[in-house]
Formats: sequence, C-alpha cells, structure tokens
Amino acid sequence: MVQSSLSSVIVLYGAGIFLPFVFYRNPHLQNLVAHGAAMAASAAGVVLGLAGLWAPEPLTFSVPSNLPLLTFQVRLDSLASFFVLIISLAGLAVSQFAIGYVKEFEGRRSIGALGGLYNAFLLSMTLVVLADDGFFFLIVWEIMSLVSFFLVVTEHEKPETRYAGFFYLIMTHVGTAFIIVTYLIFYQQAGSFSFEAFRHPAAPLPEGFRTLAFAAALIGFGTKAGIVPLHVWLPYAHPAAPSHVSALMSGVMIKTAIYGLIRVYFDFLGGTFPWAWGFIILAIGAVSALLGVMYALMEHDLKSLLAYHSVENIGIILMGIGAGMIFQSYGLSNLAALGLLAGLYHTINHAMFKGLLFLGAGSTLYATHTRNMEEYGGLIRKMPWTAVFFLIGAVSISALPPSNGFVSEWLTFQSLFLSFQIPDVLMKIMLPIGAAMLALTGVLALACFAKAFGISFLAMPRSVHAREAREVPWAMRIGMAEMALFCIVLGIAPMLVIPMIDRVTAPYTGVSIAGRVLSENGLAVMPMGVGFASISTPVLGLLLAILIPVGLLAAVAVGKKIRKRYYHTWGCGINLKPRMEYTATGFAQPIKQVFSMIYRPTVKLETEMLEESHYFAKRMRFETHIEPVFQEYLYDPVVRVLNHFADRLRVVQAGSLHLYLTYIFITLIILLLWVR
Amino acid sequence: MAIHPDLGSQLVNFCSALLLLTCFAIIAQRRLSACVDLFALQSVFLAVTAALVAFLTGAYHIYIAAALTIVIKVMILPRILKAVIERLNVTRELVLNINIPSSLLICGALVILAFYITQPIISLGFLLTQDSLAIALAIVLIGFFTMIARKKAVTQVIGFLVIENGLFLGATAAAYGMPLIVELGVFFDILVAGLIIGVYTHRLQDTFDSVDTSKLTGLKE
Amino acid sequence: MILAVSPFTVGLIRKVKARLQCRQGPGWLQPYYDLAKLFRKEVVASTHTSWIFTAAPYIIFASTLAAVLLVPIFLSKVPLNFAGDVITVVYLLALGTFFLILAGLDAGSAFGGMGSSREAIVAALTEPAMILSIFAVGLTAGSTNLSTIVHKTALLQGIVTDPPPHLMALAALFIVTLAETGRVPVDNPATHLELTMIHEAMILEYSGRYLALVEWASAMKLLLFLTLISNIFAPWGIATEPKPVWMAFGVAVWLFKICGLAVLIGVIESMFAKLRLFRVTDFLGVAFILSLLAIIFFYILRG
Amino acid sequence: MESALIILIAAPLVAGLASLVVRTREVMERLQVGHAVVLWAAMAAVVSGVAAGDDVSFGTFLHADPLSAFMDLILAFVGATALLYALGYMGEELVRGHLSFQRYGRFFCFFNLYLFAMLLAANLDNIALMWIAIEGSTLSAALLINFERTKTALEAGWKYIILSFVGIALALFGTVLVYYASEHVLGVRMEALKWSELHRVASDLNPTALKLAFIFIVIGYGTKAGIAPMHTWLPDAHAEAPTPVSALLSALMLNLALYAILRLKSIVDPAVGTDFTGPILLGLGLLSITTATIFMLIQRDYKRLFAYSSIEHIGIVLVGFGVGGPVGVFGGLFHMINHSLAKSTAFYAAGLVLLRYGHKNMEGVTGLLRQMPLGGGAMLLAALALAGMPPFGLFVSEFLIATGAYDERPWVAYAFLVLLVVAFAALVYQVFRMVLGEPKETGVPMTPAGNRYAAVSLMANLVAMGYIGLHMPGFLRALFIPMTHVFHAMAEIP
Repeated sequence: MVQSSLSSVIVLYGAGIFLPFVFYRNPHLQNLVAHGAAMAASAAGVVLGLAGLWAPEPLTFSVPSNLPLLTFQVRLDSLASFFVLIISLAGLAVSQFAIGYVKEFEGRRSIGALGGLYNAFLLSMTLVVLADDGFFFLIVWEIMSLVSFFLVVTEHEKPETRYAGFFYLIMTHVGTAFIIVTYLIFYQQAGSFSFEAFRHPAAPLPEGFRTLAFAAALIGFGTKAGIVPLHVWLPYAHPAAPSHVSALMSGVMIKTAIYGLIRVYFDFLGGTFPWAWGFIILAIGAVSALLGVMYALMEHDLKSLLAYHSVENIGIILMGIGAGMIFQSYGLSNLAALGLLAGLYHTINHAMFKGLLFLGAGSTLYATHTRNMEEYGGLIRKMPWTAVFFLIGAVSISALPPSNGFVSEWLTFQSLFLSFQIPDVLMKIMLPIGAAMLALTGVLALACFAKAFGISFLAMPRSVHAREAREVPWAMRIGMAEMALFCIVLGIAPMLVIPMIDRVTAPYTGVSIAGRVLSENGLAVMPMGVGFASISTPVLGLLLAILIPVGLLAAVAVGKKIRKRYYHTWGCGINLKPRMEYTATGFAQPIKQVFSMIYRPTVKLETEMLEESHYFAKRMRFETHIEPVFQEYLYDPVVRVLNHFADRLRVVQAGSLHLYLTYIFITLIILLLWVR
Repeated sequence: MAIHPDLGSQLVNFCSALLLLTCFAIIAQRRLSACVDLFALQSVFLAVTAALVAFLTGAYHIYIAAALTIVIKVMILPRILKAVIERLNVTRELVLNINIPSSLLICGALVILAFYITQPIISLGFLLTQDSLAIALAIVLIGFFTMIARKKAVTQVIGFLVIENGLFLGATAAAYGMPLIVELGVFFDILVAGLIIGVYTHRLQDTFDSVDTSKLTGLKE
Repeated sequence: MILAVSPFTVGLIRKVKARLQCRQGPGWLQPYYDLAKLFRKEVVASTHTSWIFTAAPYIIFASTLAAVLLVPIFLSKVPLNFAGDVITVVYLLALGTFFLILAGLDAGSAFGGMGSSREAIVAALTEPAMILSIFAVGLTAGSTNLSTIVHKTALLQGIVTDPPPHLMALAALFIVTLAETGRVPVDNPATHLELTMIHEAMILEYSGRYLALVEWASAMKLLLFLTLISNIFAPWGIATEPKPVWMAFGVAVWLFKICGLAVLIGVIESMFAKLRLFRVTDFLGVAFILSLLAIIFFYILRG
Repeated sequence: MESALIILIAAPLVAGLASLVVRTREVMERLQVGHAVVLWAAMAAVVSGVAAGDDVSFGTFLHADPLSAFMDLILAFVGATALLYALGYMGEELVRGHLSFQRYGRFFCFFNLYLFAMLLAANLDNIALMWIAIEGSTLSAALLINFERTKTALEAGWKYIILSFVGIALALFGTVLVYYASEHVLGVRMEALKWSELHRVASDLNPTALKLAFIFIVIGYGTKAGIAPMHTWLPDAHAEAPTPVSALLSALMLNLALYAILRLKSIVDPAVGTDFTGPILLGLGLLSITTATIFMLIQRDYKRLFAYSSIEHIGIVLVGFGVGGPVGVFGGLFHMINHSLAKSTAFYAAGLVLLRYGHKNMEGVTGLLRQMPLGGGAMLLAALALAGMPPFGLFVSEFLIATGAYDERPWVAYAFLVLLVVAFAALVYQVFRMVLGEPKETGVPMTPAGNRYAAVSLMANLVAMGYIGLHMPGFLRALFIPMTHVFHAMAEIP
C-alpha cells in the first residue's frame, strides 16, 4: 500500500517531468500531460500521506549510492506523512488550476519546461519532507530551491523578475549554508548523516553545540520560511512567479522550513531545551506576524500583499510552536502538544487558504492582466465564481468563525492563554502579550482582506482592464473550488483533523491529547475540558445558517413583501465616477498614520497652480512610499561594503609582470623561512 | 690519481663561489651586452665545476653535461641574445625598478638566507660538495631577483638563465648530476625555451616597439 | 431577550442625553417605532452594489445574534455554552464588522470607503485591549469560557477576591465597549457629518429593512457589551441554577444593571466631545495598558 | 594493456604531426574525430585495466597507477571533447577567414602536442621526466596562447611564459632536492626518481630536504596550477587564448600541475607528517578561493570570469587535500574530475558566445537563452554546476570537503562555507545577467557544421556530468578507493 503509492508518486512526477518534452510539437498536449501527471501524482501523494499517518510504525526505504556518506533513504513517519499530505492536497488543486492557467503561456513560453519544472518542484518538496538522510535532504532541498528559482524567473525578460529571482536564490543559498552547519554539528557526534544517527548520537551533544545547532537551524530554515528580518526576498519572489507556482511557494514550500524546524528541535534535539529557545521562537513569530500584516496593508499589488501575509501566517504558526516549546521545556507535555497542534493546524490551514487566495489572485491577473489593485474593482459582477472563492479564502485567513483559520488561531490563543500554568512569572506575562499581538495581527489581517476584497471585487471598475474582465475557464474554477472545499472541511470538521495531527505530535511530546481536546461527540474542541473553554465550529456554522433566515423572517413578518428600487449611489449631487471611489491607498491611510513610526512613510506632493490664480490647482501629483527598513539598513550595506572592498583590490591584479614576480618571490621566501 | 678530498671540495666550492660572484656582477651591470657576456662567463665556470665534480667522483656522464653547457649556454644562447640586442639596439638599461646599490644589498641578504635555509640539510651532502647546494640556492634566488629588478625583456631572460645555471649547479653539486636522460631532457627544454623567448622578444619589439616589459600592463582588472 | 431589549437601551441613552441637554427628547420606545417603520419602507439600493450589499445586513444580524446566544444574560449557564467562548464572541462580532466594511465599500461612494477604513483602524486598535482584558478576567476564573467565568465569579464574587486586576480590566473593557459600539468619544452615532462619522458612514447607503437590521444589530452589540461588563464584573444576583424564581430575579437585576450602565454612557456622551480619529489611538492605548497592568497585578498578587 | 597505454600517449603525437601535412579541412576533421575516438577507446581500456587492479606499465618509465589512470580519464575525455569542439571553433574561424589553412593545421599540431605532453606527464613513473614533460606542455601552451597574435594575446603569452618558466625552474630545484634526499636511501640511480620507489621508501627520506623540496614544488607547479598568489598569469592567458585552448588550460593543465603537487605530497607526508603539507595547502587554498571570489564580483569579461572560477575551484581542491582524511581526499579528487567537466563546458559555451558577438564584454551579452539556446543553456547549467548546485557532483564534493574540514578544523569549514556562498553569489549573478533577459545584440550566427561539433562536445560533457553527479559508477569507485590509500587516508570510506 504505502510502498506502491510512494513509488507511484515518484514515477508519476517523473513522468510529469519528462513526458512533456516528448510532445514538444503540441503545447496544449504538453500542458495536459504535465499537469495531469501532477494531479495523479498528488492524488497518490494524498493516499501516501494518509497511509503513512495511520501506519503503525515508520516505514523506511533506501537506495545506496557509491558516494561516501550519502544514501538515498526516505522515511515515512507521521510528521513526514502529514507534510506529504499538505503538499499533495495543495498540489492536487493547484495542478487542476494550472491546466487552465498555463494556457496563457502557450506560445509565449516553453510549456514543456514550465510543466516539467512544476512537476520537479512538487517532487522535490515531497522528497524534502521524506528524506531520512542529511546529505540527501540537502540535495533535494537545493534542487527544490533551484527549481523554484527557475519557476520564479519564468518571465525573465522583466528586470524586476530577474532581480526577484536572483535575490531569492542568494538568500536561500545562504540559508542552506546555515542548514549545512546545523547538520555538520550533528554529524560530528553521530559520525554519519543519517537522521537515525542524528536522533541517537554516539555521545550526547555538548550544550554549546546544541545552542549553535538551534541558532543555525533557526536562521537556515527561517530564511526559507521568511521570518522577519530574513523575509525580504519573499515579497519579491512569490509575486514574480506564475500564480499557480506562487500558490505552491507561499502555501507549501515555506512549510518545508516549518517541517525542518520541528524535525530539528523536537526530533534531533529530542525536545529538551531551555525555555529561552521557545521564547525566541515565539517572539520572532509575534514580530513576523505583526510586521508581515502591517507591510501587507501597504501593498497595492495583490500578489505582494498575499506574499506579505505568508510572512504573517508563518509568524502565527511559529507562535504556536514556540508556545509548545516553552511548555515542553517546563515539562507540561499536554500543553506542549496543544501548542504544536495549534501550529500544525495553522500550517495546513494556511497551505489551503493561501493557496486558494493565490489562485484567486491568479484568476484576476488572468482576467485583467494587471496585479495592481487600484485598477480592479467591480470584478464580482464580471467573475462571480472567483469572487466567491476569494471571499471564502479571505474569511478563512481573517480567522472569522466558523472558518478553518478561526479554529487554529483560537487554539493558538488558548495555548498562549494557558501560560498561567507555567511556574515562571515572566513567561506568564509574556505569553498574554503575545496573545495581544496575535489579536492585533488578526484584526489587521481582517482589515487588509476587507480592503483586498472590497477594492478588487466591489464597487465600480477602476480601469479598462477591470471593465473588460471575463470569468476564468472551468479548469481554474474547479481548482479554486477544490481549495475552497478543503478550507471549509478543515473549518467545520476539526474532529477529523485533530486526531491526525495528534498522531504527529504524540511521538515528540509523549502524550496523545486527541481524546482530551475533542469532546465525546466530537462536536466541540476544548483544550482543557468544556468547563475551561471550547468552541464548536460545526454548531457555529449551523447557528449562522439558521439565524440568517431569522433576520429575513423578522423582516418579512414586520414589513410584508419587499419593495426595492435601484438608483445611483449618492455622490454629493455629482454622479459618481470611479475616480471618486475610495482607493486602496486611501483605505490604508489611517493605519499608515497610526503606525508611521514603523512605516516611515515619505510623502511627495507636487501642485501646479493655474497662471491666473494661485488658489486653483491645475494638476496635483501625490506620491507616497514606505521605507523598506530591513533592506536599507541590513542588506544593502553588506553588498555595498563587499563591492567597495572588491573594487579597492583591483590593484592586486595591476598587470605589471614585475609585481607578479614579486608575489611569487615573497611567497617563496616566506614559506622557506616558515619551514626553517 | 687521487686528489685529497678536502682539496677537491675546496676547488668545487671555489668554482661555485665564482659563479656567485658573476651573479653579483650581472646585478651590478647596466650594459646588456656585458650582462650577456657575464652570463656566458658564469656558464663557463659552471661547466668547469661540473667537470671538476665529474673528475673527482668519476661520474663520467657529468662530462657530457658540462660539454652541453659549453655548447648551449656559452655558445648558442649568448649568440641569440646578442642578436636580439643588436636588432633592438638597446645597449644599456637606464631605468631600474630597484637601483643597483640596494639590489646588491638585497642579493647579499639572499645569499645569507640561502645558507641559513640549506644549513640543516648540508650535513647529508657529500663531502666535496658541502656548500654548493647553498650557493646554488643563492644563485637561483638572485636570478629570480634579477628578473624582478630589471625591466628589459633581455635582462629578464638573462635572469631566467641564471636561475637555470643555479639549478644545474644544484643538480651537479648536490646529487652528482641527475641521470643522463634527465640532463638531456632538461637541456633540450632550455634550448627550446630560449628559442621561444627569442621569438617572443622579437614579436614584443614588433608590436610594442619596446622590450620594456614594465610597459606591458594592458591586461588587468 | 436581548433582541427585545436592545432598542430600548439605545432609546434610554438618547433620552438621557436629551435630558442632560435639557430637551424633552423622543420617547423611550422611539427606536422600536423607527425599526417598525424602516421595515415597512421601500429599499433604495445602489446600482453599483452587488449581492454582498444585500447579504451583509442578514449576516451582520445573524452573527451578532449568534454572539448574543453565547453570552449568559440572567442565567449563568447558557445552553450553547460549549459552542464557543468569549474569544468566539469577539470573532463573531468581527465577522459582522468584516461584512459591514465590505458593505461600506460596495456602494463605491467615498463616504462608505472612509467609514470602512476608519472602522478598520478602530477595530484594530481595540482588539488587543479587549483580548487582554478578557484574559485578565479569565485568569481569575481560570477559563475563557463565559459561563464558567460568570458562574465562578457569581459564586465566589470574583471582583471581591482580588479587586485591582478586575477594576483595571473593567475600565479597559468599558473603553473597549465605547470604541466597539461606536459611541462618543470614539464615534458619534448621532452625527452625519462626513468628517466625523465612522459607523454611520458605512451604512449611509442602506435604507429600509436593511438599515433596520443593521441598526438593530448594532443596538444588540451595544447591549451585548453592557451585559458582558455587568455579568463579568458584577454578576451578583444572576441565576446560577435554572429555577424560575431565580431566573425572574436574575432578569430584574440584569435590567437594572444595564439601565445603570446605559445612563452612565449617556452621561459620558454628553460630557465629552468626540476625539480626533488619530487621538483615538491614545485613548485605546490607555485601555491596552490598563488591561496589561491587570494581568501583571494578577500575577503579582497571586505571587 | 601496455598497448593501450602506448596508444593513449602516442595517438596525440601522431595526430599532431599528421595534422601538419593535411591539406583539406575534410581530412583534418576525419583525422581529429578518429583521433578523439582512439583517445576515448584507449583511455577506457587503460582505466578499466587499472580499475580491475592489474599493473598497466610499459618499460621502466611508463606506469599507470590509479592516480595516473584517474588523470588519464580526465585528460583523455575532456581532451577528446575539446578536440571536437576545436574542429567546430577553428573551422568557424577558417570559414570566416580569420586564419589561413596553414595556421589552422598548425593549431591542431600544437594542440595535439600539448595533449601529448600532458598525457605523457601523467603516466611517467619518474619525477624528473615528469618535470620535462610538464615543461614541454608549458612550451606548447605558450605557442597556443599567443596563437591569435593580437597585442593582448602577445602580452598574455609573455606573462605566461615568464611566470611559468620561473615556476617550472623552481619546481626543478624541488625535484633536485627530492633526488638529493632519495639518493641517500636508494643510491645514485634512476630508481631514486621513480614515483613507485619513492612512495615505497617515503618514510625513510630526510624530512628537512623533503620539506624544502615540497615548498619549491608547491610554488613551482603551483604557478602552473594557478594557485594564488602565483595565479596572476591565469586570467590573462585564459581570456586571450583561443577558447578550446582556454578549456584545455583550465580543465586539464591546472589539474595536471595539481597532480604533480599531490604526488609529492603523498611522498612528503609519511616522512614529515601531514601537519606540514596540510596547513600549506589549506592556506593557499583558502587564499585562492578568496582572491578568485573577489575578482569574480567585479568581473566584466566572461572568459576572465570563468578563469577566476577555475582559481576558486583549484583552491577548493587544495582545501580538500589540506584537511586530508578519507572524506577530504575523496572530495578533492571527486572535485577535480567534476570541475574539469563543468569548466570545459563553461568555456565551450563561452566560445560560442565569443564567436557570435566577437567581444568578451559581459555588458553587451544578455538573453543568451533566447538567442542561442544551446550555448546559453549549456552556460547556465555549467555555471550552476560550478556554483555547486545539485544534481551536479560539485555540490557533493564541496559538501564532502566541508565535512572533512569540520572533522579536522571546524573554523576551516566555516570559512570555507562563507567563501563558497560569496563565490556562488558572484558567479551566479554574473552568468544570469548574460543568460536571462532579452538579447541586446544580434551578432553573427554560426554555421551548422560548427554548431554540430559544438553540440556534440557540449552534450558529451553534460551527460558525463549528470552521470557521475549524484551516484558514482563502479569503475570510478574502484579507482577512488586505492587513490585515497595513495594519500595515506587508510581509514575506510564511509
């Protein structure tokens, strides 16, 4: 069962990589073959994930390589299976979407390359979570980065795309270097790169090295996950990629980093660490969440906005995991499990709704050929389906009940609130503050998506693009529908998800909390029993479903049948033009004002007066930018210094033969003296 | 007939000392043709040293090496160089990278260095070539230094050839000469090298109408 | 219950204000008349709007009502208790806000957008304070589950056991209430002046039954918060067992309490002027700090 | 076996002399293609023989032990692809009338003599004769670098000659010192210069003499290997030489010089202990990587760019051998072969670009993927390989070297990783600027014939790279295990 599905996953993706080049004559066929294969493989992947989750003990398969220290070994334990499940679910819907979306590239791009790379991307991600050997892991990890880079630069004739891709590649490579350091530290004690040896090293790792491994892993995986301040590449790279790829990158790829962190901290380091680690993770999570959403609010490029929200959600996930780590270090296994549960639950949720939102953004892009929200508007009437799906995604990411986002954020809140069981007063006070930041994040996210949806889909078209928009083809709609379905199921059926995640956390925390967290009838989720706190999304959903008609009934009861008249919106007498509408910029203005210390906005206002009078403006030009703090103060200086340094050293290669001879001569003398 | 080994080693050392002296003379000399002559002279000394060693140790293949030295380094190569000098009509080198007095001082330092470095391994040397190794190293270093200190292509070539002489002395003195086939190979290579360098200097003159190699700074970062 | 009473509170507050301005003011029941009237009036909808505009009022109404059902009013044990805790209540209201904002944007008029964006920032600033204050209270009861909180405090008179955190949390939550329900000094429900209005701006386009639903929902929201305050911080007299007599008594006490609070709000509204939007920050910052202090105090007192 | 070895070495000599008398292009092409095939076949025979463990030698001088066989593998394989490529490249020049047929023939003569000298050097079982062969390769290279007779080519050639002659002279002095040390043990005879003999008695040799010898050898051959700070001739020569020659210089000659150094290392270590050669190689290696990286950052000329990248990779190999240990040595050797393949590929691609645009300035080169998918794609892949990206073997070898370094001296591993990241950034940035985007200039497209040869050679290299990238073929492993033993890394390869 497992073996067959594993092999079919690999074979099908492989087919997806190579077959398209066979049909190079017919791009359309290539498209179908590539993404069809991807869908089949993802379906097999779903089976694999579920099978692995419910398998009694981890399964291992390995292929030898003649190279030292390298064996191609995969291990299907519950953690890996869970992430395989995430990847495959997302892959399923996205591939479906891609069949329609990639049509746009036919003729302009080599569909074979695009489809092949797409399959390679999915395969590499699957192998990353399956790998059971550090060396093998790094290889597939690098391949994953490389392939995603190529997908990012699909439209490489645009300079900004090239910049984005390059920036991404460098950052992720730096991250990889840190991961290598992490593994080398483990290797030193283990004497091999197999994860089994990492788990049970010959000699226990010295404390200093444990801390080093912690930090290195945090930086290494954090770069990929996009935690502040290592997130800078993310808002460039994710929007630059074709939308279905962005969906995978934002929804799934950055989750492999979460996987890596859990793998290292809970598996290799055995889940025993000082509370400070958990606190660092929590703090980073909180900061990432807050800054992520704040920068998102300032974006008018729909895809960049979503990209920043990935930073935010990674932050929320890390908050859950961080809380779990803190509890773990205080030996509160149940709560640790709860924290991890919250984190992982949000992981799968984010994969789904962020995927959905990116697909939605892709559809609008497909229909309007622009990513600038200021040029959207009124799309809900042109493309009703897309609007509905996007709305579902927006509600979910804003964590409004009864959506899936609500469940996981609620769980995070609870695990933070339960800090009162920690003996340490500092933590007791810090975690609620984290909760407050989470609350702020939540509402800002709500505001942001109210803006995103409102400005893009509601009111009047703001540009000719929007006016001429058409609903997207069925293939894409179905893809979005699948994603939306996953979101809803995850939302109203926590009783299905929680036992699954429980199987993941149980080995690391040593306790299984599924029974405790779910009420007998499975309707309610409750961290500590109903007396403490509980939610039941199914019931809430039902409640809303019932109460909406109630309002209707009330209306009918009191005021007979409805009489309705349509008329233009009142625009102070003048009849309304799109230009008079509230813009995204305007919408975000108050928030920019309030948090100006973070945004450091620069405003430029040029006014041309009429010749006759200096009171009437002919035309005004208003520009506002927010300062990219991290790039300006963290990254650019490094590059500048490096280049300056290199430039100064040109003199070394000055072209003079005598100089060159002198180098050799001096080296010779020095070495000779050294020997003596 | 047997000569007292001490006397033999004295002779060898004396000859090699002469080699060293010619090096200093080359350093001190500005006129190119004179430099070439000095090089030829040095080669003669070299041949003599080789012959001595051959005679004293009965390693007769060294005679051949000595003969080759005379042929190539005393006759052929100086001719080529002279020809080049004639053709380029650069008789003397006015501008130096390092002026002559300090050059001489540096060379003195180099000699001391050479002795200092080789001192520990001298002990395993055969009696009569006691110090030749050190001298050989010194000559190599000085030749090298010449190439740095001088600007004209020709003098650089001379410096290179001086290095070769040092090597040969080293080989002969330290190890009673390499096996014959090696010697032959080495000589062949030196010959070809000399030719190629000659060709190159011609081309340099044609293209840059100067053999002042310090002007060759077109290729740089 | 809340359904029925909510308009009354609004009326009461208006009355109080009127009285303080030495006016006769409309009658107690005026809001009921308004609602009834609005329900009968015909609806004028903008041609620019979409189904969001139509659906929003129902959703807002429903979500508010759902939130109400989770809150213990006169009986400390609510049947739907397990369905959600206080955080859920907050998020249900947020759901309402979300759609209200969308509705505001839907018509495409500048006012709607302005109101929406302001509502967003106010909500954003309110939320942390609210969560923290709830935590502060929840800590004493060791739960975020409303019924439990109320029940426990009702039994062991939480506020008496350790006053400082409770009082601070109370103050915080009160400020939050003012902000959330759009009262002076954050917003002025009576104004229709572009520059000042927030909530009113968003519902500017609504008329007829939609307007009625939205107004009603906001009235419920107000009452909901008042109930929260009264029952969390002063749950005396609330029925801890579902016995008719107790419940009747509970109802009476509850009515009394909320009347008191309503009067208080009325007084405040007529005493203070509305703050500039960007001053609201400071105002809500105070609330945040208060609730934070509440938590710290709680731990320090508990040791 | 013997015959194979002889053929392997003699073939280039014959082909070289033959190409002087050839009169038509067709014949020349047939000749060289045949020659390439012969090379491949002979190399395959030799390598498989050595891998099978039997003693492949001829007379007293020619002996192919695993290390030689390894060099044969690199030299013959890349040499052959370079030949094919040269047919395309020089043929193109011929068609465009940039050079007369006579010089066309002369080019192949020099080219083959160059190959001959290197193959000879790799298989000579005698330290002094090896020196002579290497000197021979230096001379033929001197003729090739200046082949295009431009001003800059002349300057590059002159610098090359002077520097490498000095270097080679120092190497000879080192050789003399080795002889000086060994004759006390082995007596004054030819055996005292045989690698195998020296290896046998290594531990009895006089340490101080060997130390001095090693210094001279490292500096001497290091000059040819392009180790910083003796590397200065390298970028000029690589940039100015005809591109097939640049490929040969970078992929073969550097490795050959390195081979000489490593040979001596294997003899010095038992006598004086690894902690003498180790630090020297480490220091020079790190210095080379640093220097190369800095100049890659500010590079404007794509051939120089790849030249510096060669310096970087030689440095990486040095680090591998510097840290020693089975892992480090294995990594170093694996890096040598992978680097030759990748670097020659890169230069082939660069050559195509040069033929198209006629200049080496990166500013003018963009959108290669669009304009010339073959060259652009090959350059992209080669650059990724050189930058150390899987699935290419350079990732594996670099990782192994880092691991080995971490075992011995962690700080080396850290420095190494940092340098690699910067080098990666530099190379990738420069190459992607050229490969991606929209083409700026149109340039002169190649003739189909030239393209065919280029395609064949590129494909051969890329396939080989992919083949040994992530999984090592049996025969290669059979070579590697004994080689690691040559370097006294006796511990079992994990």
